Amino acid sequence: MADYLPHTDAEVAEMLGFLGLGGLDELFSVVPAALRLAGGLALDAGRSEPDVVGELEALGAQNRPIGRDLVCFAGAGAYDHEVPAVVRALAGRSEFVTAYTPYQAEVAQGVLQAVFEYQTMVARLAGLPVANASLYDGATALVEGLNLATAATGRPRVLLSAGVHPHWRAVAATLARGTGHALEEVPLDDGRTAWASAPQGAPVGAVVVAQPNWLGCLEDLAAARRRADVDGALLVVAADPIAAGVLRAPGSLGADVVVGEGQALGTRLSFGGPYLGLFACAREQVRRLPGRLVGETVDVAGTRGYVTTLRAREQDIRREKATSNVCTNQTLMAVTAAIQLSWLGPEGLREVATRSAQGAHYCLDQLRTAHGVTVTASAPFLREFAVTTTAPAEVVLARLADEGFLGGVAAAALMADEDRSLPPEVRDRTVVVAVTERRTKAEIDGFAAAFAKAAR
Amino acid sequence: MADYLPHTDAEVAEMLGFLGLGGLDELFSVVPAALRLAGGLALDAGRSEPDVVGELEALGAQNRPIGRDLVCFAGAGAYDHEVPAVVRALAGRSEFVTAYTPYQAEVAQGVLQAVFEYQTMVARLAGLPVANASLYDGATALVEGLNLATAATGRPRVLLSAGVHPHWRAVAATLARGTGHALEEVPLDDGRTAWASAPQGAPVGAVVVAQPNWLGCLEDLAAARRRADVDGALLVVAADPIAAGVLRAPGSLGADVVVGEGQALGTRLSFGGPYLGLFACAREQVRRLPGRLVGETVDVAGTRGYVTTLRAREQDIRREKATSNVCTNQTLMAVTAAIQLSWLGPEGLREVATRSAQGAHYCLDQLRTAHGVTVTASAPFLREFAVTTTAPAEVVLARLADEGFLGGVAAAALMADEDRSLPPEVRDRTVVVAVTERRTKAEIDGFAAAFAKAAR
Amino acid sequence: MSAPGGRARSAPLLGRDAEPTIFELSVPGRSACQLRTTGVPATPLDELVDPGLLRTEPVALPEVSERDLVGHVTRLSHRQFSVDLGAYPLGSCTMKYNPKAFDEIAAMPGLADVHPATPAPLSQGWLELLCELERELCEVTGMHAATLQPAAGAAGELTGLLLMRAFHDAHGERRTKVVIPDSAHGTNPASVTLGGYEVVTVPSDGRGLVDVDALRQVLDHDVAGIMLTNPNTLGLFEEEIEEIAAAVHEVGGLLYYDGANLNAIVGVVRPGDMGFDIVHLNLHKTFATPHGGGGPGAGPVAVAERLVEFLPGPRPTRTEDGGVGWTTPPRSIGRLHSWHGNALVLARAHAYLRLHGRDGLRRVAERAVLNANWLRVRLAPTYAPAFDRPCMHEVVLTATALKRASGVRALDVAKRLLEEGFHAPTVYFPLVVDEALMVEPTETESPQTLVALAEAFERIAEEATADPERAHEAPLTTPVRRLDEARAARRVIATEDDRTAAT
Amino acid sequence: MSAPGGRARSAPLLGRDAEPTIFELSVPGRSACQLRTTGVPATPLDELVDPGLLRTEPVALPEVSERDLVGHVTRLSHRQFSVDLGAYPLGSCTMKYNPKAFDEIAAMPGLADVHPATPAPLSQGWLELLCELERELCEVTGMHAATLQPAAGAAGELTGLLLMRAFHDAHGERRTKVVIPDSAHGTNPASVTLGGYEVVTVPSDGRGLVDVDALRQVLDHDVAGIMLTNPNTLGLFEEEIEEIAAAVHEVGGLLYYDGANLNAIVGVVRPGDMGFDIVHLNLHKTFATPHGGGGPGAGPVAVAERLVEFLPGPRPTRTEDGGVGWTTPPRSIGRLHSWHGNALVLARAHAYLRLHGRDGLRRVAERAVLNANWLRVRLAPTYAPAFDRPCMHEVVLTATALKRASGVRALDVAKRLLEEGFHAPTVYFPLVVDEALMVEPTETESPQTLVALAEAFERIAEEATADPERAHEAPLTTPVRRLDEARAARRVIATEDDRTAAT
Ligand SMILES: Cc1ncc(COP(=O)(O)O)c(C=O)c1O
Ligand SMILES: Cc1ncc(COP(=O)(O)O)c(C=O)c1O
Repeated sequence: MADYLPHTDAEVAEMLGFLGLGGLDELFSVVPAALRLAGGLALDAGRSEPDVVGELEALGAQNRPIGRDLVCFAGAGAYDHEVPAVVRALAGRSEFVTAYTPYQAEVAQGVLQAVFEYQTMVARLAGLPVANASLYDGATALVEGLNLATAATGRPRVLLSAGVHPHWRAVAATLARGTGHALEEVPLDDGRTAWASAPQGAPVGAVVVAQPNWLGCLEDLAAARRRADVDGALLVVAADPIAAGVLRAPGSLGADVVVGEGQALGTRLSFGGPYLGLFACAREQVRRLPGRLVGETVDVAGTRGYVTTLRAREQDIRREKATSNVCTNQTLMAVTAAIQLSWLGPEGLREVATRSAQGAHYCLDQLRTAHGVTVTASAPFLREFAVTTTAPAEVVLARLADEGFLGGVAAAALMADEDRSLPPEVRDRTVVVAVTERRTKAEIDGFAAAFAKAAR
Repeated sequence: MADYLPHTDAEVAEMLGFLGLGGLDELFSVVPAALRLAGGLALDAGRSEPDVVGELEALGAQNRPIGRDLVCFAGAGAYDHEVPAVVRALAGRSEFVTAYTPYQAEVAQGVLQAVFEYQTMVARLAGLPVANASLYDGATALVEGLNLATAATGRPRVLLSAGVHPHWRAVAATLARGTGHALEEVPLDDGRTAWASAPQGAPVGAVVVAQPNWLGCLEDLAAARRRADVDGALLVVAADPIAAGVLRAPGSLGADVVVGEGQALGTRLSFGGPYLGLFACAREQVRRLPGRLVGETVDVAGTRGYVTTLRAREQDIRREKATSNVCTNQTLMAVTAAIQLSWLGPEGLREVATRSAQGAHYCLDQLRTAHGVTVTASAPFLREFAVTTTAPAEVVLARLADEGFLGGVAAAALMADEDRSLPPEVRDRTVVVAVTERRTKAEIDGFAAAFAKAAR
Repeated sequence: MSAPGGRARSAPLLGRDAEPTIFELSVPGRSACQLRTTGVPATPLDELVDPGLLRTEPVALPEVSERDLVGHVTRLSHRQFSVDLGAYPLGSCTMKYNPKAFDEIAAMPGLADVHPATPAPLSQGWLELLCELERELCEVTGMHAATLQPAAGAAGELTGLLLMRAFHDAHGERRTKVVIPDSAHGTNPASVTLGGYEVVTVPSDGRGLVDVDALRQVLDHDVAGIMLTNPNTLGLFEEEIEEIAAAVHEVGGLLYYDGANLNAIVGVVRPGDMGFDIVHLNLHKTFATPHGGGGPGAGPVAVAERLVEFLPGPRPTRTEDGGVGWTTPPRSIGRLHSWHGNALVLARAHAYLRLHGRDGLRRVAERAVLNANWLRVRLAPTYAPAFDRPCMHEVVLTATALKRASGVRALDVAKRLLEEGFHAPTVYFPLVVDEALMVEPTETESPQTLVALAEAFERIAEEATADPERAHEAPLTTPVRRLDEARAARRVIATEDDRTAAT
Repeated sequence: MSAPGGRARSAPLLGRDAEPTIFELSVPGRSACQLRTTGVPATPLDELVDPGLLRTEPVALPEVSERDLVGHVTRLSHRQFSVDLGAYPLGSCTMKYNPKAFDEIAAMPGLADVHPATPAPLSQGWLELLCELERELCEVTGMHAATLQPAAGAAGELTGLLLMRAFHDAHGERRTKVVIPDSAHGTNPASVTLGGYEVVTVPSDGRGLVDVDALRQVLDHDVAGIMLTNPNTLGLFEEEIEEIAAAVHEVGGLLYYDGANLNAIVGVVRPGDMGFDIVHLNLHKTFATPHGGGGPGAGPVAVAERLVEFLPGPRPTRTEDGGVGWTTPPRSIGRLHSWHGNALVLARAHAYLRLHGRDGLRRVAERAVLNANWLRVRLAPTYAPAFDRPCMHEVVLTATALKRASGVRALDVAKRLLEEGFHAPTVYFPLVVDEALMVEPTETESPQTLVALAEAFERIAEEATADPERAHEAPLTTPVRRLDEARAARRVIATEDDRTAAT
């Protein structure tokens, strides 16, 4: 049967003839003979599409997806929020899915305008004037934020709150090997960043804090801003876009750069990717903005249209002096987010954030009062909180899975060995629990009861 | 939260004001007060979209769909053939799904051309020059065929082979109550229509035979043609479109009208609908064609385009003298079929029919030789055959379901009480088994073994 | 040589070429088909069946790559207008927006992958759904029971007429005639004929309603019944429906309700309460099934108690054990569909009814009627309504004055509207109205869209007086311009083979 | 007043208007959002958290009905070119047709609904898939192990450079420079900077290949390594790759392979066999992930044995019990992604590799190279290739002669090509070529499409001499014509708020 290649043997022969070649091998005559694969690749022979679909279904059957059989109370940066059919239907339109980066604007107004609308929404969520066309994910967006801040201030030293997601801090540490940034961690005190205990040293270029932080606690952004002002540093806030629906905008509280993970805006859990890196910044920083930026203009006839703009920042033009090396980004997720946010609207987003918070607080109440589970930190929170268990966290989660719950995330599983953001004694007994607007009271009650049993 | 109505209360008020109305009720002041619903409908209050999606999922969970957990050996007019993702993706494009019948051809070339291509493919499958734009399903297509034939000959008497699907014969009987057609059944002899035993009487207007028939047996169309010629009747053949991939075309064997069920051409089993009524006929009959017909023409600039044509046959123009009352048909399934047939191609369709036949014959061999199951009729067959069991058919099927097989269809479940197409003594112990190209050897072996056990 | 599958000049985004047919894109030996590997012995077919039965040449289907198939069909889709692109005020068709959630419901494996012959114990979810839907539709129509088998409105009509016949037969009566108004939809008379009855047409009066006196004239004991649409196809509510019902019942006739216009009154007033005995519903109009370019639909028929015993079978019915099974009424007219009806369309309707519920359905009717009346009043000065009175969900405007003044006809207005970014209304229907423009905005279009639509209508009228040619030439912006329908009918090219023969 | 959501004049099917922004369609109080009924106590938020933390006004998001949202986005989609509409010969981007089956695979609940923090025992299917994919990619590249974390090619490059650094650090070496050819893609130098290295550029020679002598000049013990694309961005195979590898290795440097062009040689020759130490792959180019208008992609990095210990972690690794778990290499450079990489893109690549297998992959390369060379030879007379020698999967043509003769530049040719029904090739890249037209047809386009594309190129050249203006004005058939980029950059309007401020 066929694969996806249109050429019939007769056509191949005719084309080879046109090229004066005796066979397909001759197409590669420029490749040193010694290098060419003699036996071919050590892979299985090809198989048909339905065969492969069957194989992937079989692999999927070895996973436990969330749903009726595994009710999701896990978060830690990846959340089970409502995504309606209309968002899937629209974001899945093949014109968006099978287009390349809009290099020919005349035939790319669809993607360009959708990204323009996305930029507007992200900027408004952040409370900042500019947002880019997307980055890979929350962690890499954070690093781009650090790069911008250190470049703007000319100072490689960075104060990084221990409240920032452990994976994000790990990625920042990895990429600092190249940029040479000095990342210094600021510990948490009862769930909030203790700026007073920040390591001393040379003036810093960036102060970084998460809102809410990875334990779900709400930070005092004003305090972070004050710490930044001490050194005249830029304040980079890693903000959750759902929480942004009810919290004061980081921009309005002095953030110079706001980054975030956009998965919650219409993208499925997807085992962690592709997700969406959100990035917004102050106007002064626009020429340091990483990645693509869509701008409005007019065509020769005066009709409104959109193009990618300020391209001189980018790698294809600026090369080694570019503000970032990003090229392919996550445009399809950005388009998805724009559609999801339009579906939500102001009230919908507020409602999602509010109901999630109500569910989370109701859940913690049940765990506490009814079942005597202890919360890890007493700071205020929205849709996520950490509790300390008697049994090791993985054991608790394994037991909960048997009861039909993805019962949260084991803190230790997220933390690198060197991570000190939790006291050693609770590290292995801390579960981070998230509750979204999709969780019913019945699900929460069932979960709380199961958790209490499992946590012992 | 919202429903799908855009109007805000302010807008409603403004519009009412524009109309000089005091309230929405006044919109219905023309409705006699006594008739208006006082208390409103006795239905539950509305619920949100995700709530309803959950309800329908719960209903679906009370069914046993075919798949890994219920391997399908059932047919009887609804088959589990391969439908690739590309067909779903293309036929699901919202431009096709959310369009109405192409009344404004200038903005409906998409549907019109797709239907033109569909008509060509159906005509070629049938071996006849003309095909319409679709009818409801196989049964109603059959009746339209009878209506055409009796109208063309002016004779209401019809010879209907007992090999025609019991449901289709039942529908024909129902609609004959209105048309006054005299349907006379021709019995089967060892799986094939026994024309010699046809009831005597006045000359008939139509002779109707199925290829293959509902027991899977292949009929002798030449014999049917001969019987038709005796009276100068039209020959109507109910042909399976997959079998048509390997069988001689009914048109080439003298069929005047070919009808069929098009579900197998890209439509899911769907608990029986929406399916697709196939209809093709000889050129002399084109002005008697039921339903819509798309024709090619040019626009004022000479550009090729498509329109619905010979509209004077149709109900909206011809009213009580129309050739049929059909208006809404099954266009989306017709478009789906055109895409599926293009995906299959000549070789693909032949391969599907051939592999199905190979699977069916292998399956019967296993049942017979390895397990001593007896076949109901010895006539040749393709992808479907009937076997006679010891235990009652429903019992056999219930047992097979427990083993993970939809083990076929109980003949008795299809037959109306008055149906005599099977001898009374085997009627309740006959199972019609279908095997498609999707069934693996392992599945067939497992099925045969389970069947033998269950059939006792 | 075959046409290039990767060229997109037929996509309006890039150009205005005609799209080649799939056959013109075909290349011998090319294929997209991939099948499962089964391990089943590949015995040559002619060893399995008598070679005399087998074709020697495969069927001449297109031979294309998946890539070219995708290009072709995607380009065709860009040449097609749809509700998802913009407003579609096509009178009598109720082209409302259909929520995407229902597409996903209709694709749920638990519903879409169930074989129609699955034994009842293994398909309880479906049977439960059908039972519930029947109950909901009976409540909405004020009827006693329903069949879900008819595949569309016209099929429902014929079913209803056969029920009428069975009813009268049961009472030993041989009635021969069915009355329909002159404004009736074409399927009504066509169905009457197929039902074995003779059509008796009753005129509309000066108000656009059934002329009750004229009706009384034609009513006698040969009349099996009357088919009415209420609101009728003029978008007007038959105010004297009670008198009509009384008159028809008096001569022993039955009242048939054509439910194509139910969207206007759902949750407000019920056919049963008006005196109707038989009701069909176009689920694809009122209850959220997109029209698919001409189908599928579903046309369930609900009936009053005295007709229940004649309903088609088998029907889903609750059993003692709390489950649902299939039963056939004692004097059933028999089966009307290969299986159980257009099940996935029925599932959408059930979901729509559950979602909107008691109040939501009424809101649908209110907004639909509000939108239509707003357009009526706004456009009355430029396109006089056929009947100047409050309408229901649609309004029949006329281009008569415009035609007199400028020669621009309803058809021209329709074509010009396409250029304005809207689908055209239904034109020249109902037949009783001169230069009819039948506008049905539906409840899902916003006030902003109504204003833009009205402005477009007005612009066209204004322009017509200044430059009538413009409208006659319209549309100029579409991929093809006005098509030669006479030519299409003169020399019918209904297949690729007809073309190649023609050229 | 807000714009009408139901007007479709911006759909090229009907008109050429600009589509209003979603904000212009917004109406206060309108909403599409529907949420699940949960029964959770609705405690006011300000009782749950300190009101001082809460915003007083909701975020100014659009307020639209689902219907208007659908209309808006569907119209936008009709204003967008895509592979599914037609050929997209965008050099260096490998815009092949991506089978629809892989879209369904990426949407399977068993894959798409798995939380990234799901414990390994509950996500064995995913871990198995990732292990298998790593093995397959290593086989395809001739490498020893791989990380699947990098989200795109550029991320892979940076990963590779950090691996280089870790390797040299481990050997106590402080190397400062990385060599790249002048034809390299922009991400290469940008990544070098982020990797903390200094870029040293080596020129291409008259054949369009790395000038090996010039390379030897710059090679010393400060050189950490070299980044090469092979075939390079001129579509030419670096024939002296062995010499290059030897020279770089001699000074203790590492060879980095930019896999963006792997489509040309997959199954034919492997980077590892050429002597490369580190390889990134653009799965979204060679292995069937559509580009999504600019992403997502995936850029796994495979390495030679001596670099395995530095790979990012955690990595899926087989455990004794036959299962798969997560482990981090002893001297890992650490983590590069919030989770495990772009998992659904990885799943597509695995499916693509399984489907094509040993022979299929080679066929892909053969057809890709065959198509490119056919175009090269056919178009050589009109658009002289930058380097007149056999190419691989793409050919860099030039408009230099055309420009000299008619003033029509590569950009004009690109714009005219849109009117011809094709997407434009990549223009003005690589930077080393004057008036570059970089054409990559890919293997999924048919010979018929190639002919049509070639004819379009030739028509444009012919026409240019007769009427150069025509090309300068192009495109005329698209929804917008050439856009004022200078204006966009001068006064940046990057959000709706910028516009309202600007006007
Ligand atoms: C008033 C009226 N009656 C009946 C019908 C026929 O319904 P269907 O097209 O579903 O057969 C229609 C559909 O256009 C209609 O508008
Ligand atoms: C040669 C080459 N290298 C690297 C890249 C960067 O890959 P990505 O866009 O996935 O970051 C590209 C993509 O355009 C490329 O063509």
